[in-house]
Amino acid sequence: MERQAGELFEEFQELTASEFFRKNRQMLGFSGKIRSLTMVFHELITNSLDAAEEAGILPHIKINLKRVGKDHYILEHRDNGPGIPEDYIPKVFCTMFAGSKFRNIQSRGQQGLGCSGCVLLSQMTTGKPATIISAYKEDGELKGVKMSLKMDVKKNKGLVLEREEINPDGTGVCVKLHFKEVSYSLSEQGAYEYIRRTMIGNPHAQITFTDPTGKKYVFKRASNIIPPLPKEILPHPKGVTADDLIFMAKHTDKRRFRSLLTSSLSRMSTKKVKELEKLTNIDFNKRPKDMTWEEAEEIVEAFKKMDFMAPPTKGLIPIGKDQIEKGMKEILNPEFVAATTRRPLTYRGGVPFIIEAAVAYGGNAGRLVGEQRKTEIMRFANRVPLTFDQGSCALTDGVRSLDWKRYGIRDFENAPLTIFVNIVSTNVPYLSTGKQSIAPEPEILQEVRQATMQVARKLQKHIRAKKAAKEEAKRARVFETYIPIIMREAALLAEKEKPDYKPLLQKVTRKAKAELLGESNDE
Amino acid sequence: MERQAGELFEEFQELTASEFFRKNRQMLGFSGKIRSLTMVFHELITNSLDAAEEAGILPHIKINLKRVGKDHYILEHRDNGPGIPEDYIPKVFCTMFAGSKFRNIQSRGQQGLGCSGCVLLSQMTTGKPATIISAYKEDGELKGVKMSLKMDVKKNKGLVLEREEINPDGTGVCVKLHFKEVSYSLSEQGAYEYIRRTMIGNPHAQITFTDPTGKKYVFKRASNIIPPLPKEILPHPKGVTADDLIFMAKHTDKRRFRSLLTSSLSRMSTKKVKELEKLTNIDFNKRPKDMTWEEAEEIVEAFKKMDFMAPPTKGLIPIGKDQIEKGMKEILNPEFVAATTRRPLTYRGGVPFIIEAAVAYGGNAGRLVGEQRKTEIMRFANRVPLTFDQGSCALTDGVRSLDWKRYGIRDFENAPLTIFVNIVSTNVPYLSTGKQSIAPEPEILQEVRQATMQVARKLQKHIRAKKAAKEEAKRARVFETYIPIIMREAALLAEKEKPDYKPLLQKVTRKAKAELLGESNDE
Amino acid sequence: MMNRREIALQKLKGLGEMILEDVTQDKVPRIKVPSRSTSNIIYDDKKRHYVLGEKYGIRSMGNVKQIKKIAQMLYIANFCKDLVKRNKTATLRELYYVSEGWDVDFADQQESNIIGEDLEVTLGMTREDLGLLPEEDGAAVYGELTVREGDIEINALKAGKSGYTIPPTIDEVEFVDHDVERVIAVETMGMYHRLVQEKAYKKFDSLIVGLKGQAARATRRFLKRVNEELNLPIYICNDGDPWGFHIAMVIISGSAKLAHVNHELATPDAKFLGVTATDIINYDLPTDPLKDIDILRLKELLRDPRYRDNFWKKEIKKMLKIGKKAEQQSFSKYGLEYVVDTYLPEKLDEIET
Amino acid sequence: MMNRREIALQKLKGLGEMILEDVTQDKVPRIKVPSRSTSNIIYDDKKRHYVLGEKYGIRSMGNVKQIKKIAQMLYIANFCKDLVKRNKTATLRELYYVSEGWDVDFADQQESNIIGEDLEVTLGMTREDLGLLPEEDGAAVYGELTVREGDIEINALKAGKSGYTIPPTIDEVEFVDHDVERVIAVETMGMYHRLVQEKAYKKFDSLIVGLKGQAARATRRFLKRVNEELNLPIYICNDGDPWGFHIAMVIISGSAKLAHVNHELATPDAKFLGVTATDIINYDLPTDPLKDIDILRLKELLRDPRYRDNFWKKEIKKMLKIGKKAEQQSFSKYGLEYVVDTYLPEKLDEIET
Repeated sequence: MERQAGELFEEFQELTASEFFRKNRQMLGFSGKIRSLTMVFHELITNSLDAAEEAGILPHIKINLKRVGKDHYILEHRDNGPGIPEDYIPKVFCTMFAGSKFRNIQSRGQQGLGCSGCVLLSQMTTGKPATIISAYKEDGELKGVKMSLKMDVKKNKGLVLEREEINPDGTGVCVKLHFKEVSYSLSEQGAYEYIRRTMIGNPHAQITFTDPTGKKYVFKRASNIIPPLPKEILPHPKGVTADDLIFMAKHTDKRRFRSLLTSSLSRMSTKKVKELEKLTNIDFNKRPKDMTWEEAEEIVEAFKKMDFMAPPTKGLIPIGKDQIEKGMKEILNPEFVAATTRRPLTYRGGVPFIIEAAVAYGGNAGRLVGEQRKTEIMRFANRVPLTFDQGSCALTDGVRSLDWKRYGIRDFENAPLTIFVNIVSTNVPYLSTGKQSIAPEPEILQEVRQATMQVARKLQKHIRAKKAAKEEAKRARVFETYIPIIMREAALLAEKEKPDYKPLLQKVTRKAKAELLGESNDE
Repeated sequence: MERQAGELFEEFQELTASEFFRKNRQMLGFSGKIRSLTMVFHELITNSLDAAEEAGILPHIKINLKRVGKDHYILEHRDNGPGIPEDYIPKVFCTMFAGSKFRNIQSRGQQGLGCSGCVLLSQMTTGKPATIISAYKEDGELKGVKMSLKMDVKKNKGLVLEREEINPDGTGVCVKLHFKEVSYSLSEQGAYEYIRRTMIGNPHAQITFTDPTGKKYVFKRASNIIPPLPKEILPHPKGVTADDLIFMAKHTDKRRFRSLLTSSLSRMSTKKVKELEKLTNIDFNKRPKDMTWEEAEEIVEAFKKMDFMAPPTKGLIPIGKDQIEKGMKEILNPEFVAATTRRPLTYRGGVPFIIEAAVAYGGNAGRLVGEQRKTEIMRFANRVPLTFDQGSCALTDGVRSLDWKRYGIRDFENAPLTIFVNIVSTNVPYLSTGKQSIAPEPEILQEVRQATMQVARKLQKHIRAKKAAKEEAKRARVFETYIPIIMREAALLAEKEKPDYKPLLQKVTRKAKAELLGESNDE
Repeated sequence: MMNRREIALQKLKGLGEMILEDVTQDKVPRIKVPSRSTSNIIYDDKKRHYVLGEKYGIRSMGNVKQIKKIAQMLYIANFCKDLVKRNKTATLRELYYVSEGWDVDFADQQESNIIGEDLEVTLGMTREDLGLLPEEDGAAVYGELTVREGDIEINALKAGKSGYTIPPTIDEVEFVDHDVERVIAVETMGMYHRLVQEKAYKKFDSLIVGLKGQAARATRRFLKRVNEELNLPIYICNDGDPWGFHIAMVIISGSAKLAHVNHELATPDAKFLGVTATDIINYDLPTDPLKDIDILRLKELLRDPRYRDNFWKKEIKKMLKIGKKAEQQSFSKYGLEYVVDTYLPEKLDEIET
Repeated sequence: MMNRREIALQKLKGLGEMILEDVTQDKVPRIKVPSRSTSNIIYDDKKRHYVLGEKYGIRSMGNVKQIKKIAQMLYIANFCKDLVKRNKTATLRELYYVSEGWDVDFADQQESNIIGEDLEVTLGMTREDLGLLPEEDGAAVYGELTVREGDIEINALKAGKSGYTIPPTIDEVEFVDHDVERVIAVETMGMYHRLVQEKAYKKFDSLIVGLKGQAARATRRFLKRVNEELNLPIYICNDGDPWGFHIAMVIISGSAKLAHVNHELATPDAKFLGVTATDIINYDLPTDPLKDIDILRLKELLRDPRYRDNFWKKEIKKMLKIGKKAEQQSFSKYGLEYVVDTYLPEKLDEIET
């Protein structure tokens, strides 16, 4: 019954990305009812924020979540971004692996799977088409279109079911989707908490959210500054692999190695190419198309021996210390808050990143569980909250690696404490497609630790200062209390009269004040 | 500085699957040096075993791993399977999402990412082409071809660099790949352990492995029975979603709902369609193309109310109790082994699965750490070892949920114990793309628990029997020891002569034997 | 006294005879050992202390698990017979070491203690009757009491400030004369010395007994005998906490653990004088908060049949409510003499009228 | 006796006077408190016990952390002055409760104990001199010794089987008469009763002292006085383990913790009779294996200056080598009388010749 190869290959076929993800939706983060809905919020909010910022608009998002049956919801998500030109609407919402953010810039989303993933989930669970309204400017003129779309999974393409022109008031996109098998929850992993955290990471944004009970939450912006647009930055020599070089060489329009390198890599001056020439035996006048793997490897090896300036960081736009503090104050109303934005560093040799950390203490900081406030760690990557897989994340690990007792927090798990960590990078090293946890790159772990320590030290000072103030008042009363007692008892013991002890009292009080200022060496 | 939408979409582009995974190789399991190499072994071994079995050949795999530099290896993987017809070679090795196993059958791999993923990793880390030799029969004639291939990532296609016809001795595929940034390790997550576990899950296979030091390991097959080929099984009504029905309706060649349902679903007889007609208001003579979402949902709802036979299980081919025991004996040489293959069940309403479990105790069972043998849990899905993410896996959780003390294992972590669990299903619910852990579906968890309990009870009996044998010998001596003493002391106490106590001695000895046989109700 | 000794010898001998007889009659010898398990310890309302019920276990020579215990019991029986015959005593520890030379061994002293106790209940004798004495001495006694040990007379007012020490062999002590009207027993030696120093024995015509914490068997036997033979009321003044309560209660109603000998140890007419929760409030005593374990213990006491009467129920609940406990010595807050000058007279007045 | 009392009163008064004087002279009063930290506890080779060295701490009224301690110390001083004046005593526990009424408080009894001890070393007096007595009674004494407490004479042969109990106020006890040649002190009351029962006091013309474990201060003072005033040799017979060794050694050379009063408590001429490691071997005694903590303790003893002489070094090393320990009562292996009939005569013979 042995069979021939040809027979076995009769059923050989190729899948589209949409087919693949239809069978593997958990790879898009759509697993579990609560998580699925949170992922939808995440994808849509992320896209809206990115789009508004790229267009230089202060983001305002209005979300309305209606419950129409058990685990059945209608989501309306409206933003004030630049809108999407009509031609691109089906691609953005119905083609997987399609997007405008594949460049080497810091952005919230990056995979071209966000909006199309949401549509796929909607369609898989309800069969309903997606309704998209896009209002955008073309040559200065405001245009508007409303579309009803289905995804053709076999082709990984959108099908326009209906189309209608509309007259909009301003630019923006409104997405209306049906979902089943999802569930709205107030838990730490739920959609509400996702919005709350988004506000802390994006104090310039405003979100109005109407929940399934009809309750309307207005999260006001704490700042009017639109974060500067990140610039695309070229890869750093220390961060490229031979494969990257070959890839660049293949797709460049430059005519020599020399110009390929200076134009495709950052910090790669003509002087550096000369240095490179001395270190290798390669003819840098060769055409890029002729670059061999061995040459690429030789160049990468040479890079390792050379000194380069750190990668340019104009591509990295942190939230900024002040903005974070504003955001946390607005949302948590804490007794104390401290934030830090660290200087850029690199991991894996050349990928730049910045860590920002903050602590809020007291007030509404910490997560309320019953009567008790418990420490919460809010993780962000390029301002986007990371809600799942907290356990295996480098940000969590970094924060937990501190000996919090040394910073005045006795019971770390049960403190009125919100800890904020944001990693800013053109290339965030996620552990999996879900984009929910950060890989434990040693440089990142170390930097998270340093950043957290920095704000923890400030927290410690605050806690100490609170204690010290109490202490001072206490000491002042000690002498006035005990000296009269001692004189009375000493007189009783000696069976004599009490002497005048006022001069003594004055003397020791002066002395004790000096002590408090650290001048004493008594004892 | 507000910008128009059109500007922002200038850079809009679409990626191929290859490009996507080139940027996200961790999603293929290629993260970490040790894990990356293990994943390569996994993909290639899995493909070889599947191919040989499908062709009805007893698998024999020869692997040779050479180390040519720090973290730089050449892997030669040769099987005796049916080979790959020449036309398919570039697709199998250079196109992602291409494969022959997208049907609803139980197979080891399923995503069309295995071989192409290995080639992608090789190319990304070394720039070297892949060398493939395929020997296959065409119309009864043995053909052979040797190819040198590169993957064109932008096109998700293979480029044939060299091609040469050869004269093979027999069918089979030989893959030769270069890798950097990988590392061979003897650890639990390493390639060697992966092979060892593969042998336990596949006692009919033979693997010859030459490690980087030149040492040759021959893992002999413990059985000559090729597992029967799993049949494709149609989805079960209880397991389909409205989306699935719509998808079927769209791609069917049947002309009525009626025939669509009976031909696309298992356990869907004409009688059942009639039952369905009564439960719904749908006209089952309509053309499948006209099926609306509402109709699909109505049918799914009706299915929920109906009774169906359990899904057919001809598609599920377990390893089998005897085969597992053979495999474990061959590899672990244990003092005791017990295995079980449970009856098929379904999860999520209609996906059939079988759990197999085994324990081996004593001998080489358990993982040797220093001087101490520690319990190891070997997880398998369709015979494939799962090496990573043990912590979050339903199989691990099921095994650990037992109170092992009740089965005579006092210190579960530190016992000479190997526990084997295999889940057999046409649709294994993996938690992520890495295919390394099983989702905690309640039915699966429960079944793993039951299966493990079943073998644990046998283990308990074995441990008890060992103890009981010792006990018996001890009891025999008790009477002979104490009766003379008691008689002497009683006489001393009573200040009288000792009576003849031999009859008493005989009497109680008889009685005690009866007791040992469980007939006593004394005390 | 001689009577007890003769009974013991007779019973020991009887145990051996019973076994020999069974064997002669071709029966498998069995020994009935009254059960000391919780379910067989019963509070006897009439006797007002715990007694053993009717349940018993069987030790059969035909049972492989029980036969060794029979051998051990007979060995101990012979050892005790020898002690009683020679008018000697030994401690349980000595018994354990003596058993080194025997043909049956004991895993540890715990085991030999248990078999010894088995023998006690099987024969219905106390350990002291069998010559097995506890190591611990009894309480200190101060006051106008004269006893005779053998041919020596001792006056407990003239044995030193630390008083007459009740010996483990209290059953051999004879009461010769006394000139007191009551007995006041206190938990701590600190309080004992305070009462002696403040001449409480004179003020209250009383014997002062320093219990040294949980009362030893000899102390309990002494108090029972004083109560019954001399007809003196016994008052117990302990710390105001569950442990103090229970030290008193064990004297009054015996312990569950010694249910088989409570008829020789319990003094049901003894009275608890204080410190009560009411005292804590009335005298505004320095207190410590109840610990978790105190609260747990108090709640246990509420379920204990020995604490059934209203006085105890009220005081335990009150203590739980105020959540505080106090020591005897806390009366020193008002000066060292306060306890003798004020507290005890008030309490005695209350209890005796 | 009166002398000690007068000295105490004078010293207490002096403490108050010193403070008043400093204030009058416009100086910030400071009290020198001899240090009781490990570094100031020194083994005195001549005196053969631990003494306090020359180090001291300063309590300054100008120091915010120390001033409360001065107030506490003066309060205690006045309390003690009152006790001594009125010829009374109190326990540390009572002191703690009395302090409830004071203007300074103590966090717990631990604190008041420490300040009390500060006062002792500052004045160079023992606690007993200041009227502060430990709660615990001393050892039981049996044998031909007559003492006087106040106007009462007590014969330790006629105080009952459990003997004469050494009171905490042992310094007020007068030795009147005796007819013994030595003192044998034993660790456990089990062994004490064995020796009494076997008439060891007669056989060896000896006092029998039952230490009840670690010897109380009163017991140590008693043994020192018997040794020095009556010129009797003291022999200590304890369990053969590090704890038994150390109970003997504390009697012989005092403890580090009480370095400031060892000159009143240590009896350097007392001798350890057994059980030694050599005894364990020679008499083939039933043993228990040394536990980890025993081994640790034995190794500590080897580093302890009090165990410097060859006898101890040899016996400790031998015990470590055989890895076993034995109790006094283990001689019962050879019968209850063996310890008196054989062991003690042999050992006394060895040590006295």
